[in-house]
Amino acid sequence: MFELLGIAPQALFGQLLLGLINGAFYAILSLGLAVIFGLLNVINFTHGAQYMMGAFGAWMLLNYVGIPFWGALVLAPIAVAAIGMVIERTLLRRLYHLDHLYGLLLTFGLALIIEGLFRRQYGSSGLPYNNPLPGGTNLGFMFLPNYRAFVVVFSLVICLVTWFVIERTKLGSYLRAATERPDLVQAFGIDVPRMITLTYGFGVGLAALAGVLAAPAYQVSPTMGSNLIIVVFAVVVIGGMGSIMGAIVTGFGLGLVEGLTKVFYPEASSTVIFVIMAIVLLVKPAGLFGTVK
Amino acid sequence: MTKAVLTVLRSAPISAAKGAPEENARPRSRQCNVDGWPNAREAPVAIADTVSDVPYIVEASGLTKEFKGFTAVKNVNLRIRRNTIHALIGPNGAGKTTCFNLITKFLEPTRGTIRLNGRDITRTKPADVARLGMVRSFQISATFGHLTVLENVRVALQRKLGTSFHFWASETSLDALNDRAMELLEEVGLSSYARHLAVELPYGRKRALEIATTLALDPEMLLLDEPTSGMGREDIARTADLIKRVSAQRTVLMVEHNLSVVADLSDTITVLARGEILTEGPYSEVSKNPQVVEAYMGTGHGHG
Amino acid sequence: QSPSAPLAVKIGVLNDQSGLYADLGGPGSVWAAKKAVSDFMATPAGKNLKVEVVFADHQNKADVGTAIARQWFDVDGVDVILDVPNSGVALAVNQVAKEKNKVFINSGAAASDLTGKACTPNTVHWTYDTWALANGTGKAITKNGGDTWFFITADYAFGHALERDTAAVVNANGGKVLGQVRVPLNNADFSSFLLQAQSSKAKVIGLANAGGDTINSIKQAAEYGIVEGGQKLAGLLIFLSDVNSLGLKTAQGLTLTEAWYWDMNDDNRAFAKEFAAANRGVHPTMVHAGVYSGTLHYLKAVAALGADKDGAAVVAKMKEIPTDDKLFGKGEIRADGRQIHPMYLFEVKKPSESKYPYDYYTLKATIPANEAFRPLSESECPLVKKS
Amino acid sequence: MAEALLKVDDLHGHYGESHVLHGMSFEVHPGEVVTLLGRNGAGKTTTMRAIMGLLRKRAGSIVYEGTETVGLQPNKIARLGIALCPEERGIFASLNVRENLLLPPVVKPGGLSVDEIHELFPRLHERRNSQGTKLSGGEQQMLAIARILRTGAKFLLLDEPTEGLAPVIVQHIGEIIRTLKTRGFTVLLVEQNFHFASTVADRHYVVEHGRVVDMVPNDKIAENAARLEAFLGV
Amino acid sequence: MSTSSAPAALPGTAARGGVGRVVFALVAIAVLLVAPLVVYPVFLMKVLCFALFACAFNLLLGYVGLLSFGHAMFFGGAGYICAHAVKVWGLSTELGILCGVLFAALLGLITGALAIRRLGIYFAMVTLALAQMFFFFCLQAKFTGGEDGLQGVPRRAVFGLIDITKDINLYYVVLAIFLIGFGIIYRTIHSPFGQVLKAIRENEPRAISLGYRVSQYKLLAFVLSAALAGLAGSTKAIVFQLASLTDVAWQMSGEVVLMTLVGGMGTVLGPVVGAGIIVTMQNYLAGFGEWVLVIQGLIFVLVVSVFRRGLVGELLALVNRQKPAAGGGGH
Ligand SMILES: Nc1ncnc2c1ncn2[C@@H]1O[C@H](COP(=O)(O)OP(=O)(O)OP(=O)(O)O)[C@@H](O)[C@H]1O
Ligand SMILES: Nc1ncnc2c1ncn2[C@@H]1O[C@H](COP(=O)(O)OP(=O)(O)OP(=O)(O)O)[C@@H](O)[C@H]1O
Ligand SMILES: [Mg+2]
Ligand SMILES: [Mg+2]
Repeated sequence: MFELLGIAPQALFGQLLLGLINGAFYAILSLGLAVIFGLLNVINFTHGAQYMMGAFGAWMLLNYVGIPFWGALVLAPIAVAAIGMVIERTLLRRLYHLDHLYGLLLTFGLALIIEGLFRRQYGSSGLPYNNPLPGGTNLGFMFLPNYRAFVVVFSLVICLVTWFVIERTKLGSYLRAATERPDLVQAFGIDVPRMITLTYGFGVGLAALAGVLAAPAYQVSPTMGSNLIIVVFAVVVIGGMGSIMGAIVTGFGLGLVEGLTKVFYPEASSTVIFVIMAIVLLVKPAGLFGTVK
Repeated sequence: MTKAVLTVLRSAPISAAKGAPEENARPRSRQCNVDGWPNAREAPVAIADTVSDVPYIVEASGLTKEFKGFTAVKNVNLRIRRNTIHALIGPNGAGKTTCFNLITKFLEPTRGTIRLNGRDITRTKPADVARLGMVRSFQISATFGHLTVLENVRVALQRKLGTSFHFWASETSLDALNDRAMELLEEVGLSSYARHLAVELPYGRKRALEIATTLALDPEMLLLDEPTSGMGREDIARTADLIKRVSAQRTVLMVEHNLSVVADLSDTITVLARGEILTEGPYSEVSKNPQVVEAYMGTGHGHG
Repeated sequence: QSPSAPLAVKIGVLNDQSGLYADLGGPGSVWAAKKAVSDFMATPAGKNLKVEVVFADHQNKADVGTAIARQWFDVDGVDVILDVPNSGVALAVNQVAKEKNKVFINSGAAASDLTGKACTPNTVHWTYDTWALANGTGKAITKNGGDTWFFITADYAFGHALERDTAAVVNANGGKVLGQVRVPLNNADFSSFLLQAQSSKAKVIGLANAGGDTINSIKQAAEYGIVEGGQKLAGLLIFLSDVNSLGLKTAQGLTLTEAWYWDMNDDNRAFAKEFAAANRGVHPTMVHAGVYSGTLHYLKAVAALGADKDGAAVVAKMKEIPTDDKLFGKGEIRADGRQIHPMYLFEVKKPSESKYPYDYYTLKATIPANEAFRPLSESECPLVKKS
Repeated sequence: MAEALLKVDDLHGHYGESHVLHGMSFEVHPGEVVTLLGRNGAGKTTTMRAIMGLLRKRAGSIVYEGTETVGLQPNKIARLGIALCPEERGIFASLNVRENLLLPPVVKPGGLSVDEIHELFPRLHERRNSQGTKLSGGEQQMLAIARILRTGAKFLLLDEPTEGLAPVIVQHIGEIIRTLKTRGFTVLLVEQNFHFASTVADRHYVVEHGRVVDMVPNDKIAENAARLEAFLGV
Repeated sequence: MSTSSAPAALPGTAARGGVGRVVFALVAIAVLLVAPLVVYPVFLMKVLCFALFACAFNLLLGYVGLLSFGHAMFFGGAGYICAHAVKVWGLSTELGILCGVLFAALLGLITGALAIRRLGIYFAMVTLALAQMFFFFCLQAKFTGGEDGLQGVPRRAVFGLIDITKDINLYYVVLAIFLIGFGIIYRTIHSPFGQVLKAIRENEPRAISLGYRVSQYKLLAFVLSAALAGLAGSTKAIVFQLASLTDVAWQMSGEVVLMTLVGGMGTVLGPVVGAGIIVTMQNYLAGFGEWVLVIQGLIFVLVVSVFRRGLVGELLALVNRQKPAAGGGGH
């Protein structure tokens, strides 16, 4: 068998598949962030905390109510989205007319509060959550855990549905227009405030969904979100801010690139995203799928 | 009236302070103009010595601009005679603003060359074009919103002081420009607004401010994109008057939909339609051209 | 000493109160210090002292840590600083303590440099260090047939140190290191690295990382069936709190080294019971126990000396009297500041074997005190060379 | 006289601290074309924004078809059948021309169809796939007018609709307004171009310093020329 | 000390406000001079370092409208260089600081040249990306000591004269550095250059059409800001005798954004106040243990919800409302 850079092609397949799986998390997280940023112009720093809340939601549902993973997959995002909508109504709403820096500061503050409360209650080293789909398939070149296979398929479906709703329906143009001139869109007879609340809720729900998906695979801990947020943010920027397709494709794509880096230069695997971001922005100012305004 | 004109034209605050107004019109060449500035350290970008030998200040030939499969400007040859007012008219979307953007280098032409004073500026940067003495205004009003009206004008005056990179110098050094700035504001009827922030001005006044800012550069060539749009009658009259006065020493290229202003002011008119030149000539000729009437003027326009 | 005016002692617990290391130290360490104080006050020697405990959060930032340490020493009259997890902060506080001639008793940090290159006459390192962990886990596993290793290492100094120390032990005991992969800190997904470890066919996968990274790698190893596939996981720096957050289902079978475990004798259990009652049912880690013992021993030394202002003198006294308390038993503090006690090799129980909360470990071996830590002969500590 | 479609009474408006409308009062009857004339900064645009609900700080009374709208959100007001073509056009950069055109939802039956609109403004059809703000200034103006004709709103607020348009298009818009009128639309128009206004309007209100100072029916312009001259500098 | 620089930096236009400002500046400096007698000097020095850092950052955000999300690279990078120069090369304190500043300026020139052509959030992201790469470099490079950092930087006498091993002496040195840095920033803001920067922030195409080569102005501002951030970082390395990864991590870039916003961006004193608040919070909330995060978060939420313009910004707005629009066109 020939070898590529010292790695057997079989192993390389395995690594690529892993990258794709990892990309699934990025995609779904960055999708939520892109929906919120692209459409509401809010840099949602709470996104990481909401992702964490999703994971904890699953844990709580299991441990306090006895609802298993599959139920949590529906209930936890709805609950977190509801909290998100309350936040939007009471706090974020008052900042739309300001520079998006203020939204950033507010959501950052909220993230600290949420994270702090969870740490206070559950400690910082995390909680166990069992794998709902144990076992796996041996693909020959690697062992593919069932749960990971589920994650990839499930997130692809979610991403495509979201993309369709936003890009291929009227809702998408309302949202994009409302980003630019909410007052004017409202003057056309659209209930912009409600639309924005629901959109924020939706974006937050996606974050929580990613959180639930993460619970069986990663550590369920209060810090799980804050470590990820900046990377996810980079994904959104590389994809082109506000571009739904961009977020999805870049999410999966960067998962792949990161996966390869983990093989060839593992030390740089968390930096590679930023290298790509710098290059992309210098060459294509509005990101891969973005349009310059 | 003439007195006022001269105040506008005199660019040296120092002579104003001395109270010794020069009674004759300011010499035309830019070199002399710069001399009027005691602090003029910023070297003007070199201009060919043959400046005034060229009858045309701007010569654009074969100008073409394509946007993703759409040609906004097609093979336009535009020559603008020195010290005239040249109007560019045409239906909406004809490519007038695009021509402006090309000439001032805010857009890169797909094909064609542009010469300013005989000098090829096809590859020059927009800021440098402005330094060569060709300054534009924008169609959608462009002011510095959170600067005061006075500061707006001063920013334009300031460049010639040559201290714009001096981060160690005091702002008060700019106060020397206040008198000159006030004169300019006076001219466009904005002196009572001097201390207001530009955002607070009503639309029409913003346009006036923009003209004052443009004039502050004392440009050799002025490009005005719809200078009177959004203005009330008095303002239109005042602005038209102003343009006429300043044009005595300068070349003006303007886009304007207000035909009475065009008729009143322009020496030459170029009519663009669908990116191409339809015809060119004085108002009397152009306005009789049936193609122009059909594509642009419409029947029986009153002069607004 | 005049019995009429008790000597005022101020103890400062400086650690991570809200971050990554809050569970293994954090508020629990403060409780442990206070407990040691009240236990000491109950003894006759306690009558001569008036002890106060303060605490602060260094947020895992060296500058915040040193700022607090300086202010405590300069302004607030703190005499001794305890705990300080996070090697970076610990090394910085180590310097300040020396500069101000106060006492620093570390329980939470892993850096063996504290008693090596960076040792000072003012510092005591109590509970564990990278050398001890590497030695405990590395030796036991290699001797039991786990003779080929692959490391998943956190790409940070402590990870490198753990890997280096363990590899040395493995090689010394006839084992072989087949490879390693350096992973950036706070990486959530280890599947790629686990796959590399898997394909290396090493018998043992050494996890030279900590906290969330360790938890994630173990969790995902279970997902990918690594242990079922016949490879063994060795956690080189794992605390009871980590095992708790992993859950036994995932953590079972893991081999690890600790300096102290709550369920080993009645004294420990009594301590744990009280600790749990005060800390939402959480059980103490070895770091908590180390803070308790360190505080107690410090107070003994101060009481014996009758003074607490000269830190070096107090530490000299601490080294002079043998350590003895109900949690760590009898021991000593070496010239380099290393507190010496046995280390223990544990295996994590299966869920079915666990009978009550925090019933997590089975004792596999005890490493006697004289073998548990880096021998003085190998020490780079200048204090040792002089003596 | 018929019941007023829109009745504005003692309307006050503020931008932050500054008081801009000082008791505007006027009315518009069904099927009328009424203009607001006045100098720059008189408060014409502000009045339009107040009617549409875009000016938050407003007090007084604006009654449309018997409904008091002060206190209603803009979307509710729009649903009553009022539509605004704003002064700065408000074309959306993130939408292409077609999307811009189709953006406002239909609020009432009886609006123009897309085909009719393309007939009125062929240019918009040609440029339908380009980004909204890449249109020329005049094209944007057309788009801004066109998109509210689709919605079926019966009461149109046009803020300087002829600004920046070629004379031939201005004429065209005049025709459109007259057509709309015959179709039963009512128009409140803000214009600087007095000549144009006089070709379409039934009545003119003169606005000065945030209040109505005069009203001139279109057929009485000649008699009132001197007064208008004083107010507007015509 | 350098009290003389403050009055000179005041603009002559607003004569009445000018007197107020001189008085204010004098009072402020007097307070700073006696402060270490009341407050712990190391704490004060930390505040001053971060205040200078925030001011440098605000020069870019508040006056050019560029949000850099990578300023930690200048702050922390200069800290490393300064620490290394003093500890390993054995340079004197002032030369070490100079090395740090020069390095930051150079790094600013390189990264600035790359980033400056991007606007808004894209600019922020390019700077973030470059800073992350720099972080990676610091993590991998041998001389930085990994997460243990460069420890034990000696405090050598400044100019061979001032013994800075005593905190109180060092405090006055740091105060002088801060005042110089602050003076440079204040002067820059109120200079002809600053005026152009404001114009660019307001309307870039218009500034270009007036003949300003915009990128050059932005780049100079960027380099100035980077150099001053480097000054702050180098000074901090001397004060704490260490340089560590925390100072180059993205969280540090985030922290300086917070300081600026809490204090009030685009105000001269805002960043100083913001830095004071946040550093105080870090130091004094340290005793609140687990509640630190929650309290910090609440403060940010409160600032955004109630003091939108930042504390100083709100204060100024309040004062302005008290005496509306003083003085018309007279000059
Ligand atoms: N950046 C661009 N991308 C795509 N198309 C463009 C761009 N800029 C202009 N156009 C198109 O080019 C054509 C000419 O536009 P331009 O702005 O030059 O017209 P104009 O003559 O100034 O019209 P108006 O009188 O309405 O201002 C228009 O159809 C416009 O849609
Ligand atoms: N956003 C704003 N903030 C503060 N003041 C404003 C604002 N917009 C308008 N104004 C002020 O309100 C007054 C009325 O403005 P408005 O735009 O209604 O005038 P207008 O009659 O439409 O003028 P124009 O003919 O120039 O469009 C003006 O004095 C203006 O300065
Ligand atoms: Mg145009
Ligand atoms: Mg208006």
